[in-house]
Amino acid sequence: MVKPADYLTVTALTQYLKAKFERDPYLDRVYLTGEISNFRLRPNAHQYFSLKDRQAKISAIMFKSAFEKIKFTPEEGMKVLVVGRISLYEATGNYQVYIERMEPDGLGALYQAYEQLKAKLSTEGLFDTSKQQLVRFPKRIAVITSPSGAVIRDIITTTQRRYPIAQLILFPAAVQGDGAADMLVDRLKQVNQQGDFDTIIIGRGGGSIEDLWPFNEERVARAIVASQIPIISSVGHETDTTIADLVADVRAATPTAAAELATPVLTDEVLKLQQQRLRLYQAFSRTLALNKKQLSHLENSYVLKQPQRLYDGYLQNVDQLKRRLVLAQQQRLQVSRQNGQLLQQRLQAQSPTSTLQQAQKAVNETKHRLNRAVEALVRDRRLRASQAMGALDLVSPLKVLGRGFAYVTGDDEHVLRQTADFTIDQPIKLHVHDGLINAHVTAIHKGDE
Amino acid sequence: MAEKKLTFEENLTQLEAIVNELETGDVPLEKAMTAFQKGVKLSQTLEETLSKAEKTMAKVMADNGEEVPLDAETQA
Amino acid sequence: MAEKKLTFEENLTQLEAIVNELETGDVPLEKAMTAFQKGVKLSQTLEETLSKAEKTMAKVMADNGEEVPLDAETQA
Amino acid sequence: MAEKKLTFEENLTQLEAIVNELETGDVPLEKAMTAFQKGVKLSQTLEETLSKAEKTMAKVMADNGEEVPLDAETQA
Amino acid sequence: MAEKKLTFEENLTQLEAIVNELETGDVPLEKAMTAFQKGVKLSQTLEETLSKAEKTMAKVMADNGEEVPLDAETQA
Amino acid sequence: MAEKKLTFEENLTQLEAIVNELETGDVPLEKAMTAFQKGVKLSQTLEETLSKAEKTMAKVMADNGEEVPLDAETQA
Amino acid sequence: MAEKKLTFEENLTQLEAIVNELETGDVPLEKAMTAFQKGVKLSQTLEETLSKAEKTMAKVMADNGEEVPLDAETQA
Repeated sequence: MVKPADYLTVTALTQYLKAKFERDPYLDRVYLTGEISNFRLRPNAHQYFSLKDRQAKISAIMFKSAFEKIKFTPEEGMKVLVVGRISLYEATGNYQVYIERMEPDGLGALYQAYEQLKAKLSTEGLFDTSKQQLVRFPKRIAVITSPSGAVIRDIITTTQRRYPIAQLILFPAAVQGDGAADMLVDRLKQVNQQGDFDTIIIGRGGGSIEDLWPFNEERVARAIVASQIPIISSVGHETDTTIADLVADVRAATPTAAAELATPVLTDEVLKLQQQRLRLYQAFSRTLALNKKQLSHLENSYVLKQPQRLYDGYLQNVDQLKRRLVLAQQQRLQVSRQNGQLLQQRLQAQSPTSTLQQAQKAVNETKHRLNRAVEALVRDRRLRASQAMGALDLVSPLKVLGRGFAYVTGDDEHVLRQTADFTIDQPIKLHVHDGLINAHVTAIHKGDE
Repeated sequence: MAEKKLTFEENLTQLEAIVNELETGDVPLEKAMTAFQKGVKLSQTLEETLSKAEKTMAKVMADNGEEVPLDAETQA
Repeated sequence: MAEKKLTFEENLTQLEAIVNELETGDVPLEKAMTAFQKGVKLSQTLEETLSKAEKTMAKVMADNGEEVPLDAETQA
Repeated sequence: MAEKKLTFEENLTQLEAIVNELETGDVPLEKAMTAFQKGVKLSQTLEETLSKAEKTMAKVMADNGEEVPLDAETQA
Repeated sequence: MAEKKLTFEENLTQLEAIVNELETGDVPLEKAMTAFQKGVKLSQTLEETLSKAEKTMAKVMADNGEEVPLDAETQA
Repeated sequence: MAEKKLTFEENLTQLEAIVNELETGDVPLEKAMTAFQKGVKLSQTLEETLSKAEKTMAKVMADNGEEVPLDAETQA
Repeated sequence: MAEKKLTFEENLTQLEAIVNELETGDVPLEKAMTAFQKGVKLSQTLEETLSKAEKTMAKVMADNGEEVPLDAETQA
């Protein structure tokens, strides 16, 4: 008996089965062909659908990253070639194909060729060659396309609406089928040889990849690159990208867009020119106004309007200095005069006049005293002398003579007192009170005798 | 003058340059004056060029190398 | 004189320098007088230049015809 | 004389110096007299310079034409 | 004489010295006389110097014209 | 003589000394006479000196002229 | 003689001495005579001296001018 523990879980079995798928080298890369079934486009998401043929059906998943790379829109019933791997989704137990690449079945060879050429040209750097600038105001535009159909009509209509002064020249060309590529190349060369065109529009309407194929030819691509005239390409619908579109200077989604790219709108341009003139006026007016304002700001400065303010202060200074000068000098003179007058007064007070008067008085007094002193002195002396002389007179021995006496002297005035003093014949003198008498001794008589 | 030899686009470019320069406001007065005069002249000339140009009919390059009018139907 | 060769802006800058210098008040009298005279002359020159420019503009506008000058003057 | 080459400010400074010196009262009389006379001369020179400046200015303004002088006189 | 070369202040100082000496009263007559004479002479010299200075000032003011002298005298 | 070199005061002092001596009365007559004569001579000298001084003063005042002396006398 | 060298006062004193001697009465005539004679002589001398002095005084005073001599004579 099998024990319950020996039973496999669903998960274990599923994991086992998944491992089998994963490890199988054939299922890792499968090239599968079939019709698309149950497709409903889920924008910007992973896509889930089925692939089937008459007998079988397989679930398919295409992740967002892979789906974004495909160049066509899948449709119900469309036969496709896919590359992918087979694996198992554990949650549902379904096995499915994980599609990496998908392309419509039957076009595969062209597609391959397209991819190969694109890779080659890309390696050459043709897509990176600098694009020529479109002429903004083309005079002549060459349109290389089919003379019939909507393309040329759209271009003509759009150009006439926008820029009717441009000359459109249609260079009719087959745009599909054998020989179309050669014709396109010839036309491109022709336009370039003619040389008097500003812009080339090359293109055709939408169609299958086979229809568009001439525009994927290398010759055409090289002719476009070689063109000296800027080229706008508009091939097929917006989703179709041809080599021509890649190498053209500008790609337009539609012929109308191509014409719009090729031409400006004439009325707009005229308006723009007028606007520019207006802007010129305005800009220059502003410049003038600004300069005027700056100038008038400067001119309004008081130093230009009231320049006297530049020296007003000076006027006052000078005036004040003048006043101070005069005042200082006057005070100076006044002080000097006062000093001088004061000294003069003091000098006058010291005038020697009074000194002189005093001196005069002193001299007079002294002189007076001198006189008086001398007089007194002389008087005194006279008094004394008079007294002495008076006294002498009183005691004068001559007074005895007055009474009749005389005394005798010899020649020598010596008084002769006694007889013995006399000699005979001796001359003698008799002194009387009033004179002198000369005599001779005639006899001598001694008294006792 | 040299101006006459310039293309419409070159003239237009000059005009645009002049307008831009003047609009910066940094242009010295005399230079601005000259630029202004030149700019006005250019804009007049260019406008005349555009408005005097004749309308054209689309043509087709015939096999013989001649440009012939397209049939009216195509142009309509 | 050399002045005629100076641009409007150079003259304006000179005038500005003179006005600024005078406004500081530190300029010696004689120098201030000379500066003042030069300043007045400069402002005359500048006004002439401006009025010439305005006339030129008016003339250009008149030649051109339209409403533009009115606009411009309103903004001036 | 050398005085004519001196600037207004130099003369003013000299006059100030003289006045200040005189105001100290320490200047000997004869020297004070000389200084005073020089001071008077200086003040005359200064006044002449100022009145010349005034005339120059008036002339400059008159030459300048209309509005400025009127303005100036009204404000003066 | 040498006196003429002396300044007003020197003369004033001399006069003061003389007056001071005289005021002490100790001066001998002859010396006092001499001193007094010299003093009188000095005061004449001073007077002359002052009156010359005053005349000069009056003249300067008269030449100068205006109210200043009057002012000054009122203030003096 | 040596006398001439003596000052007024010295002479006066001498004179006074003579007078004083004479006034004592003790002076011998002859000496007194001599002294007297000398005294007289001295007093003459003194008077001469004085009269010379007075003349000088008169002259000084006359020379000094009008106003100063008047001023001075009024104030003296 | 020695007398001449004597002063007036010495002479006077001698005279007085003679007078005194004589007044005693004890002097022999002869001596008295001599003394007296001497006295007379002395008094002559004195008189001379005095009168010379008086003349001198009178003359001096007369020369000098004034009232003094009259006074003196009145008093003499």
